[in-house]
Amino acid sequence: MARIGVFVCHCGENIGRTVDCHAVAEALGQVPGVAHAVDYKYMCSDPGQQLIKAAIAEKQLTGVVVAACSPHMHEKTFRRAASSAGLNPFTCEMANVREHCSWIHEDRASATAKAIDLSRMMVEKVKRNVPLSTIRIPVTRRALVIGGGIAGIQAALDIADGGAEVVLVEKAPSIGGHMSQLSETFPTLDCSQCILTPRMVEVYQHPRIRLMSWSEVESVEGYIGNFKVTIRKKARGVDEDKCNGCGACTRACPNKRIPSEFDCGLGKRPAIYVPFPQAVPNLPVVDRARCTLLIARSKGKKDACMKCVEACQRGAIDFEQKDRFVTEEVGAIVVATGYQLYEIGRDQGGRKDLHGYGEYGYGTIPDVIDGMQFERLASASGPTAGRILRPSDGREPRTIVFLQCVGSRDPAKGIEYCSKICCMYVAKHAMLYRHKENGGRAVVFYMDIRAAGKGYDEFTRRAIEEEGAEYVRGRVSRMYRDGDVIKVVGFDTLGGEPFGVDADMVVLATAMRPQPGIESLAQKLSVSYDRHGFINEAHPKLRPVETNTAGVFVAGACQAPRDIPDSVSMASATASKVLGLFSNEMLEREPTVARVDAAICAGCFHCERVCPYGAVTHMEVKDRQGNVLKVVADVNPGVCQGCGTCVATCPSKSVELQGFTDEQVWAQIQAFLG
Amino acid sequence: MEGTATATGFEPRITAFVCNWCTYTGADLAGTSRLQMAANTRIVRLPCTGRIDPAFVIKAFERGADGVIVSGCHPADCHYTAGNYHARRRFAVLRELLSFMGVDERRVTFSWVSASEGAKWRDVVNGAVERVRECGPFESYRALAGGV
Amino acid sequence: MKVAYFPGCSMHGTSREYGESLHAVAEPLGVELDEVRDWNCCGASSAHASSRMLAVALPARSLALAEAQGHEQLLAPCAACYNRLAGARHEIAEDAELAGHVKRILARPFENRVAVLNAVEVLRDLGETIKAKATSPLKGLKVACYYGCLLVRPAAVTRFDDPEDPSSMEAVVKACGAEPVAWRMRLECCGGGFSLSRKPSVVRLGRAILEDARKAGADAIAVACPMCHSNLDFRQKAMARDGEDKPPMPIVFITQVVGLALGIAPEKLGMQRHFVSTKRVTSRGNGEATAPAAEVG
Amino acid sequence: MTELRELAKKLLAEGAAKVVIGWEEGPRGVRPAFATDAAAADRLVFDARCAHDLAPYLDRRRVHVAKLGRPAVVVKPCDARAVAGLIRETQVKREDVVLVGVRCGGVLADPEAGGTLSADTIADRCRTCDSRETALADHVVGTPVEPLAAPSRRDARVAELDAMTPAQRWAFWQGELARCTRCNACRQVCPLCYCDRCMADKTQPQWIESSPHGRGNLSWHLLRAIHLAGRCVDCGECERACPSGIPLGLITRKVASVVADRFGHKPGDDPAVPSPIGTWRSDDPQEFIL
Amino acid sequence: MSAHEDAHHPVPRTLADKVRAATGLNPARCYQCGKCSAGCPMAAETTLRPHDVMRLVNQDRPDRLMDDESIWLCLGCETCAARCPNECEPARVTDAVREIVAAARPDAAPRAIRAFHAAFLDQIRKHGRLGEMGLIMGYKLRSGHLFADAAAAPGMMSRGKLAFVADKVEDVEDVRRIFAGCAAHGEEG
Repeated sequence: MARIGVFVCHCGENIGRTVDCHAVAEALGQVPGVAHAVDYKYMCSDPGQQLIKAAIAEKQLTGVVVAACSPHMHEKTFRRAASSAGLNPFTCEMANVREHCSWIHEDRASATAKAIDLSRMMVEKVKRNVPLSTIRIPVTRRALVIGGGIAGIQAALDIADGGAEVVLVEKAPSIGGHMSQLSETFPTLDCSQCILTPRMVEVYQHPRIRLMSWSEVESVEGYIGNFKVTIRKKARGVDEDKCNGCGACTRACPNKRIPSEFDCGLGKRPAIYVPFPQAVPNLPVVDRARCTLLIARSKGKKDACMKCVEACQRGAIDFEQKDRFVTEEVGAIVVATGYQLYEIGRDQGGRKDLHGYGEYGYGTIPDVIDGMQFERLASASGPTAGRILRPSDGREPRTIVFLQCVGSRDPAKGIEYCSKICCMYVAKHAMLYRHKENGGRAVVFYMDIRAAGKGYDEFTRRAIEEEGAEYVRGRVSRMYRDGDVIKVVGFDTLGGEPFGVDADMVVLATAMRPQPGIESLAQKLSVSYDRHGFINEAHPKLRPVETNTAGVFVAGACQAPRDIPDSVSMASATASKVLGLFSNEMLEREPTVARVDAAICAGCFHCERVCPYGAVTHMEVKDRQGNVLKVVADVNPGVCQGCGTCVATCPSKSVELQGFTDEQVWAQIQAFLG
Repeated sequence: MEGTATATGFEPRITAFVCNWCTYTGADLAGTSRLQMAANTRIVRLPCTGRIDPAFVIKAFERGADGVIVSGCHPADCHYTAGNYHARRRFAVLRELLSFMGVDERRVTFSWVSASEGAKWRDVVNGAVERVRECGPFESYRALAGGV
Repeated sequence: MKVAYFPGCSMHGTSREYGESLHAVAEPLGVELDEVRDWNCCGASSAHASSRMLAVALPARSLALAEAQGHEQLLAPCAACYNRLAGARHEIAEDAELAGHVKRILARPFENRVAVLNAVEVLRDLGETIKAKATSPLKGLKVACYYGCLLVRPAAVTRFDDPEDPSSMEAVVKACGAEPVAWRMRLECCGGGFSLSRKPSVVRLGRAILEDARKAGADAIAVACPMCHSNLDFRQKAMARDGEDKPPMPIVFITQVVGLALGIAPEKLGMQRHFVSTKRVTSRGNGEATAPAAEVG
Repeated sequence: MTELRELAKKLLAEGAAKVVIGWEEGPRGVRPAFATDAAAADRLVFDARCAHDLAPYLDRRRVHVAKLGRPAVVVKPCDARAVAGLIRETQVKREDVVLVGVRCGGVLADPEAGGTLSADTIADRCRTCDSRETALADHVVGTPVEPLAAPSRRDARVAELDAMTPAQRWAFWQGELARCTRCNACRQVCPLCYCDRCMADKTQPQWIESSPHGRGNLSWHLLRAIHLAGRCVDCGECERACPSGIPLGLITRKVASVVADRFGHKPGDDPAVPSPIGTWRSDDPQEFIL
Repeated sequence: MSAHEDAHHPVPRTLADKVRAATGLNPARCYQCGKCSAGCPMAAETTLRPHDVMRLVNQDRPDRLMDDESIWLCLGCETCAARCPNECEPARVTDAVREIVAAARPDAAPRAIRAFHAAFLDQIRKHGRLGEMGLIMGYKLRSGHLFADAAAAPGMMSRGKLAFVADKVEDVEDVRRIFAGCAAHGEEG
């Protein structure tokens, strides 16, 4: 026979003012199975909790109902109290008579009646609660970091330095990400590669980091502490063990006219190439779509060119190489896949809601470039060795116009958010140009200057006050080519006049978007993403680097537009989360999980189809001889998050959700309605 | 409070099945915002609308409810990513089926109420109470118990 | 294809040649034009400046009539009519409350079912047919395709082409064997709405368009809007700067360009009705301009 | 008929199947037959009286059939949809069964009465059926048939009910369901009711009261319809089996139309197409949700 | 009705409210970037540019909009709408402002433009269609520009471009009913 204790809280006046708490306690005292019912001023206070603990001991209670505030407020508090008095914590429940009753009703009689109902419903539920124990699952102390940009590099190094092994997967031939393409960085104007390259080398040499470049995550199974990740190692065309990175093959390749991805199309590269001189690993990759030999082979023709093979003294070139799959077991995953730029005037990767800017002539006017292209022009290692020259004729531009918010803050073209970094990098570009081209004119069209950050506002002010950048507040309506110049048709909203500039070059500060393919990766990881494709954090303030899937963390610009300091901070935060997770032998989880009754399961697997987490597996039921009698569903408690969709879907009701069983729900319905 | 027509008027009895993350929290917010609403509902908290079985709704009517509310997270907001999408299909069918069998559509209210929509929860509750009031007590369902 | 045909007021007046040339090319291209019976003025440049409801209800009446005639598509060759009809259709579709008011005011059945087409998109989609039937390809003729404002804007309403970098008219010109030139003023407004009431504005705006077309080496400007046409054609002399002696720039309807390519006699296309001589254009086709092109009045 | 028998004999002779499940003449019209040898195969028939859906005999829980060995089953297009459902729901493996499709022009509303198929005698569900043979089968026999054009009385009845007030519909259904004796024949013949233990037999909690009275009867028929939403293949067996003559087809038909209208789904014979309840689209209609 | 509900269903009081009620557009979306004004073909001639109009709508300054002819100089070319990054559609907002302003002060528009619109609408009201000859004559009478372009008329006629007899809708009463219906609606709204 159940012996339930009911504890009605006045919450000072908060409940007591509208609900007759004493009457509630008295009414509940009459409910069969209730062994003890009292009301008290503040149940969550120490004396209040003592009251509960003492009653559990004295009255040998089997369950506790606290009629007080929302369980979101104090369920943990009271369960802990019940637990310390020797009761299973999951036999303690709360009836919400504050938020759901006293605060929203004025009539004392009906509020009291409702409070009695709510408490009775909880009593009936608790009568059917069973002791549950927290779920304990083992942890593999090894982390996967997806993405080898600055965020991924930082996360990998911090985790590895903390003593855990790391697998770092990068889809490009080299790690380094966008940061390796930058010239200088704001607000200090230190050289990007000078601060990044040592970290890249550190990754390469770290004994606990396994670097897999030119690789992508193929599939992810498992759950926190126990992920099994399959990684596709794309065919490089080069044997990693034999190659010593001498570069003979890239020099030998006759097809050197391919637009370089690293130089944003402003420079050229061969068909077998290392993306940039400081690449890590320093291994070339064969561009299979452009290699003369492979094109000939794909058309069934004989081998047309063997120059690289002939040049390689170690026999490392291997055209027969196929994609390989490796499986890694890890306990935590850090997503750090970074960003791409809004493709101004071009197809937006199949996104029909993004339209591009025909009015700016990008793609038709060669001297209209985007911010990353400017970085390459300004970079000492870039195609112009750091000289800012027009792509069209190689001339030094005397006037450069910079447009902020291209793609950003523009719902009409599809992206309404602020990309956060453009104000800063445009100021930097204007400064770099003014440094390099003495007397050149740098005109910046802006809407607002958003320079919140340490030393940021000072930086943009310096661009204006000391470096002579002309800031014009207004957007540009259109641009067109007129002979040698680009006519920029703008408006100075502060001066109240149309403002036109004849520019030699225009740099568009285009928006930041998540990497293409982020949706499919997010689906593999079961993490949610917003409509732009940015990975959703578990809580925007309090859990900024966790995702809604336990054990998967997020760092850098794949979560929202981020600059380098933000990305690095997030990366270190994920490392601390990962190391915190790894500090446990076993993980503990709330036992709100689904359980299948194998005896009645009909094996229709509707549950498997609806489970958002892939927690349902197939289990064979065998007789003593080992013959398979039937195949039934089984829920992996480590993966199950307890939504209960399977339970409602199961036609034969052979799945139950612990803590929210059919019987408990039924009892609550009946307790209210009779 | 009895769900029958009395001299003081008919006070409907309404069972609300709500998800823990959005609507329950939204209802909490209605409380913290002190938004006054009708006292006719009793909430049954479940983790997710995906957990809400059509049988719950039917059982509530069987036991004498005059109306039912089912409420959860807005599309794309589900804490469990897709429970509300599954629920939406399930309840689309249930609603039309109940109506076909003669249950007035006004007795069943479905809503998406997010954790920040305390005022919407108030409106949902008051609206449901009003609609059920128009329908009157669900005597015909209660009468089914007959000789049981 | 058979479509409802909404001529619009100017087809019977200032832009007779647009209507004439449209009819002349429709038949060989296999387009049957079924005039909307008892159509009314779309309200064009004035209704929307006075009353939103009127600006929507006037075109809606004609849409309702086309619907009653059993049509699913309606061709409005005049860019202004097209803009108003398509705009009304869009607003009614997007705003249920407005739709209710409009239906009440119309007091006739109206489901807003008819799609509104402009002449350029219809011709673009007939590009292959034009190419196949072009007996007098306009080889070497350099045409500046002028879209103006009403044809491609606003994007949510028009949708048939990229609003900032359209290519439909160029495609038609290419199909005719002529050569579209690259120029920058093709989307700028000519001020046609103020042709009567504010001449200095019109002169300023039109002049920029003519000058840019000349600079791009165009032999003619092709248009699909009677307002643009009468503005750039009729006001062209006024647009010339004092003492300036530039060759006149023929302003031709896109349907006239197609007609010439199909070998239709220029007078059947109304080429003699222009204020600016069209000789530079007609001399490219097989036919010679028969009517003397009068000087600008 | 000869074609069917010859095929059955061939399947048995070659060992492709150990039993051919089909129909044979019985004392009251045709009945299900389980032919394990040539002689029995020669007794197989197919005509418009063969209304029985034989798919339920593929259920491993029907031990007396299962023990006969690898089955071949004769299926009309509706029966094939049922088999597809069983495959979709992992009750049957496609490779474990030989499917013999018969070209079907519809079956009689009253197969026991016999007679020829006409616009008057055709079963109502066959009036709206648009499949004449199934793509799922290994073998298809019979000659191509033209469908009989006849308006569906059932659809007309659903429309009549839809036009009523809720109170009128309530009264109608209470009148019908009052006759339900909870004999479970509807459940027994349903090819997609195969659970080891039906929800209706669960006691803790008892979602569906088991004795025949209005409240439990309504719950049973509501939940049965919910469980079959998007899965019901419209084989019509529940209504045909009901000894009380309750028009269960109206309920399944209504739910099927809801599923078709809202989710664009019609149960078909392709097991790879998932059933609509258990999948979703982010833009599913939700006009009923506040 | 509580104050809270007031906020959701405001009675249009401010100019921005009225514009919103009439067009469904929310003028507050304008963040004053000036892209509309940069592209506006009439910006060279107006004192108030599209973004100024948006600003004054949001500032609830009908007086300043009324005291200036700028809003009447909008050509309705929609360049502003096409380029507006925040979907404000200044041209449609301007249309709505004209309607509001004209209702409050019928003589607010410059005479020539008023004359043109009046002549235009008058033609439609009379005939259901636009007789261009009638339009020109009506415009000249209303505007006082009696002899402007007079030289063009013979040229127009010789080219068959001016129809003296206006084309007419048969059921012209139906068109007049629409005018009446819209006017009545305007008064209700």
